[in-house]
Amino acid sequence: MTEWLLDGLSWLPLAGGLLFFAAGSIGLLRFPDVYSRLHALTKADTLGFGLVAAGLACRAGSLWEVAQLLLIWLLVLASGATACQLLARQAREEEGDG
Amino acid sequence: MSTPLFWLGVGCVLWLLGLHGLLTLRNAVRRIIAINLMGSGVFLVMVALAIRERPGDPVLVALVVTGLVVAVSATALALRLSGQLARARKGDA
Amino acid sequence: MNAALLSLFAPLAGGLLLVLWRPARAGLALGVALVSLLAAAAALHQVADGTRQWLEVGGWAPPLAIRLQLTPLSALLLLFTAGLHLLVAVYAARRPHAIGGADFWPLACLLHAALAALWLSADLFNLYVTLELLGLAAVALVALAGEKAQRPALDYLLLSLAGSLAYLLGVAILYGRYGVLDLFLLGEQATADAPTRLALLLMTLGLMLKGALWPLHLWLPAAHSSAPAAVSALLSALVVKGPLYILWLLWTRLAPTELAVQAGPLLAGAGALALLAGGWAALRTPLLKSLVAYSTVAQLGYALLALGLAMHWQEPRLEAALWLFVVAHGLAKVSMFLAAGELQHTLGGKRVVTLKGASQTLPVTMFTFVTAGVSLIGLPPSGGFLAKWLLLQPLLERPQHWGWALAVVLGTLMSAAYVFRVVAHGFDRARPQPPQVRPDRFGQWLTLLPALLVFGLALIGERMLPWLEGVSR
Amino acid sequence: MAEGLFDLVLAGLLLMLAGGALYGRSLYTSILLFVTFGLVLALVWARLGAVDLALAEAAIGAGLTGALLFAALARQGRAPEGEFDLACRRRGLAAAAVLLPVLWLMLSSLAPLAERDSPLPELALAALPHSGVEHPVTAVLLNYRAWDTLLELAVLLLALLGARQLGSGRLDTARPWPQLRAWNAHLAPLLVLVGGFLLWRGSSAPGGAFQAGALLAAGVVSLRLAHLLPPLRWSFWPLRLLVLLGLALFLAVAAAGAWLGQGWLSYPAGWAKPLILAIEVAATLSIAASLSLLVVGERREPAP
Repeated sequence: MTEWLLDGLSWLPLAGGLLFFAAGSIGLLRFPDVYSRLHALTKADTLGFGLVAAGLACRAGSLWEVAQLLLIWLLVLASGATACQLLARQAREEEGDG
Repeated sequence: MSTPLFWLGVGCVLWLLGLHGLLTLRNAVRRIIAINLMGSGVFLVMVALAIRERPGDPVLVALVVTGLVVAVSATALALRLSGQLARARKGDA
Repeated sequence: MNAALLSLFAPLAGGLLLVLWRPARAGLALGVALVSLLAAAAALHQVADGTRQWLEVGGWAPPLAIRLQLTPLSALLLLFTAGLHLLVAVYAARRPHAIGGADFWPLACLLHAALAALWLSADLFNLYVTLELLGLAAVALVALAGEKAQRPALDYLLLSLAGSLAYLLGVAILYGRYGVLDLFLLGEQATADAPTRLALLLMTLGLMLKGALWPLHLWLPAAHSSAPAAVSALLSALVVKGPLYILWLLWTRLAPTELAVQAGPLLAGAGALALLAGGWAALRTPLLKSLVAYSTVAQLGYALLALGLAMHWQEPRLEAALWLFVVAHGLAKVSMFLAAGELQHTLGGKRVVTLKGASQTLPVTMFTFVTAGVSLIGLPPSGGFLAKWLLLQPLLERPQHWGWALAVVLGTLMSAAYVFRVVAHGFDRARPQPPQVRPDRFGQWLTLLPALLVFGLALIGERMLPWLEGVSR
Repeated sequence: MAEGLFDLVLAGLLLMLAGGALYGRSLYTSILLFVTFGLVLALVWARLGAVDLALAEAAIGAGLTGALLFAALARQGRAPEGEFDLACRRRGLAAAAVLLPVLWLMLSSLAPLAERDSPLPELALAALPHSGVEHPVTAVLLNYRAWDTLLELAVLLLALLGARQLGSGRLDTARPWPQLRAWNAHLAPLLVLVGGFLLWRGSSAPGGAFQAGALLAAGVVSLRLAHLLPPLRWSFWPLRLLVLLGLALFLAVAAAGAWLGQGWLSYPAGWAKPLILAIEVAATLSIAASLSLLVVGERREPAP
């Protein structure tokens, strides 16, 4: 019963995550400049990936797997933030040049 | 179409794509990328041959690991060479 | 077999030691080459009666693991490699201008080790790794020459990698078809079907690219002529012979006979064209070292011609001619490149015309150039003559083969022409080029040493033939 | 069905990225696409069950090669390339016209290979109990075909020696900002931990010296880029020793075997496991040192 419930529940965050990914991708393609694109992209990364991870955690077989998913999410979060800063800084530098 | 055959084909396409790039491109960094694509194509062919049986063929996987290290060594040397060349050219200009 | 292993171990371990330990590098490198030479001689003594020794690496039976083989030919090639390394090292120790940088010593040792591993290997993938080792060592050595050599070094590296990858794809296909990597086990099973044909085609093209065999030789002149003199000598005399050896193994040990018979004329034709194209380019180039480099392209043509015809007619005498060519060309080319480097350094010009009056200012070096040239042309009593005689004998036996003989004769005429082109400038004493630095007498004599050995080769050539032929199947 | 669809998407993505990496508009785009290509290729290896390769590709192919490519781009600057004019396009079409029949030829002669199999995997599995390790790929790498692995370490050394001839490899990196420093300082110990884990696991499961060495090198590179490490210099002899360690130990084991009568690269009975482990540890350190020197190694510049 709980399994069935968890399975059903997991669809909610999974769908939400995919939605964020889709929105992020559209933003990446359609937004005019680097900063707004980064804005769209990081939303997809953090929220979208976080929701997907949460959805998968509902379906995980053991607590160990949940912990792994959490660790992955944290790593992606930190590296995503750093990479976003890197890109934004580079964009600013180039603007400064031009 | 079986899975090994499919990836065998993809490997061949990748190898030829790399060769095409090597034949037509002039920029050193792009040619290095082309060589790497050729390498990946060969490795893909080897792994496709490795999964013909269950469990996969460990010999081929080990050969690919060896090949990968050889490829990255050569790529590193080539990139240093190309960087040095570009710097020399910039110095001239 | 242990002697052969020592001949391989000495340069490898020596190379590592030379990287770590900076002082007295030349002495250590000379010691390493000498030990390797003596060990190779002992190995040759062990198999001199034409036996073949196997070593199963790690003690595992063949299809699973790598086998090393020691035949009279591989022992002879070990000896040849160690000997040439020693000769070049002796010269380089005396003339530091010829090496480009202190890293020459470890790199030359590692190059020697790579070749030794190549001569001994009997496993297709292991041969790939040794080929890469050889290629990277060669590129690193070319890069020693500094900024002007970087473009040729990069081109050389990229083409060499492309060649290796074509070879590796061939290896993968052969493994996919037969399930083993050991060359001799493959030779027992090989049949002339589509995958085997494709694999052999890819491997041959890759090796021809790496071995600078016509028409895939375009990278060679730039790379060989821009390197420091001692490096050019090693590259021309040794490095291009590695892929040639693998090509020979492939077509005479692995390929099914009917395929070898079909492919023979193609390779022989490429060889004949290499003779003419290389000779023509050597006649035209204004630069001295590039002339010597093009002569390598031409001389490799003889080897390819011999290989192709040996495959086509299944004629072991031609295989002996092939290896005699390799040895004679190696010795002569070392002398020639060292002499060219010496001339270039002392007279301070890269062009052939700057040699005016060199017979006066640098008599010994000019004599070296002529002596080495005589062997390249193939005049008696040099080793080159012996090789050419072996090649011509089967060609002259039947009138329908005279076409090939004509190509050989034309090639000979061309090599005579480009050697005399240099000599003519050397003896033009009207307005001699003044030397930029004081000529070094002892260094000049050192360049002569390998050329004299080519003539020694003619004396012992008779005894060497059974070793070269004895390896056939 | 789902599997086939997944394969199709993966292969399509792979080939598209490969094409983009070759013919991208600017070199910067090309390099980005190539790094992405490496990541997708790692996914492909994982899909095909070659986890060893997936690990190696993710660390080496995508990580270090990416760093090398961007370093080369930084040296080269973003000069206009003059690539892809009409002549180039014509040349590309001509080459494609030649290569397409070759593709057909290759595919038609390779198709029968997909059905054959090889005697080697069975032999490798049968010999596994005597090899000293439990993971077949590691057994092949460090026991059955250890000679290849030894020579391959020499290849890595030669690449390093070659790169040393090219003058200064100094990169003018920007001053790292606080977050980069903080993140790299946390990431590096994690990478060391994961590297050590991969090395230890390598004897029984996917992982091993190369994957661990590449991860360690990635850690060193990121620390160096965040200016948390002093410059790595070749003239510092302990570093040279570290680079040579793996090869030297391997060679010593091989020679000792030949000397004591076991045979070249044969491990004495019962000693296989400790010897392999020792070689792997030394090789990991050497690979890490060599790769980091290749990416961020510097030569002492003559004082201006």
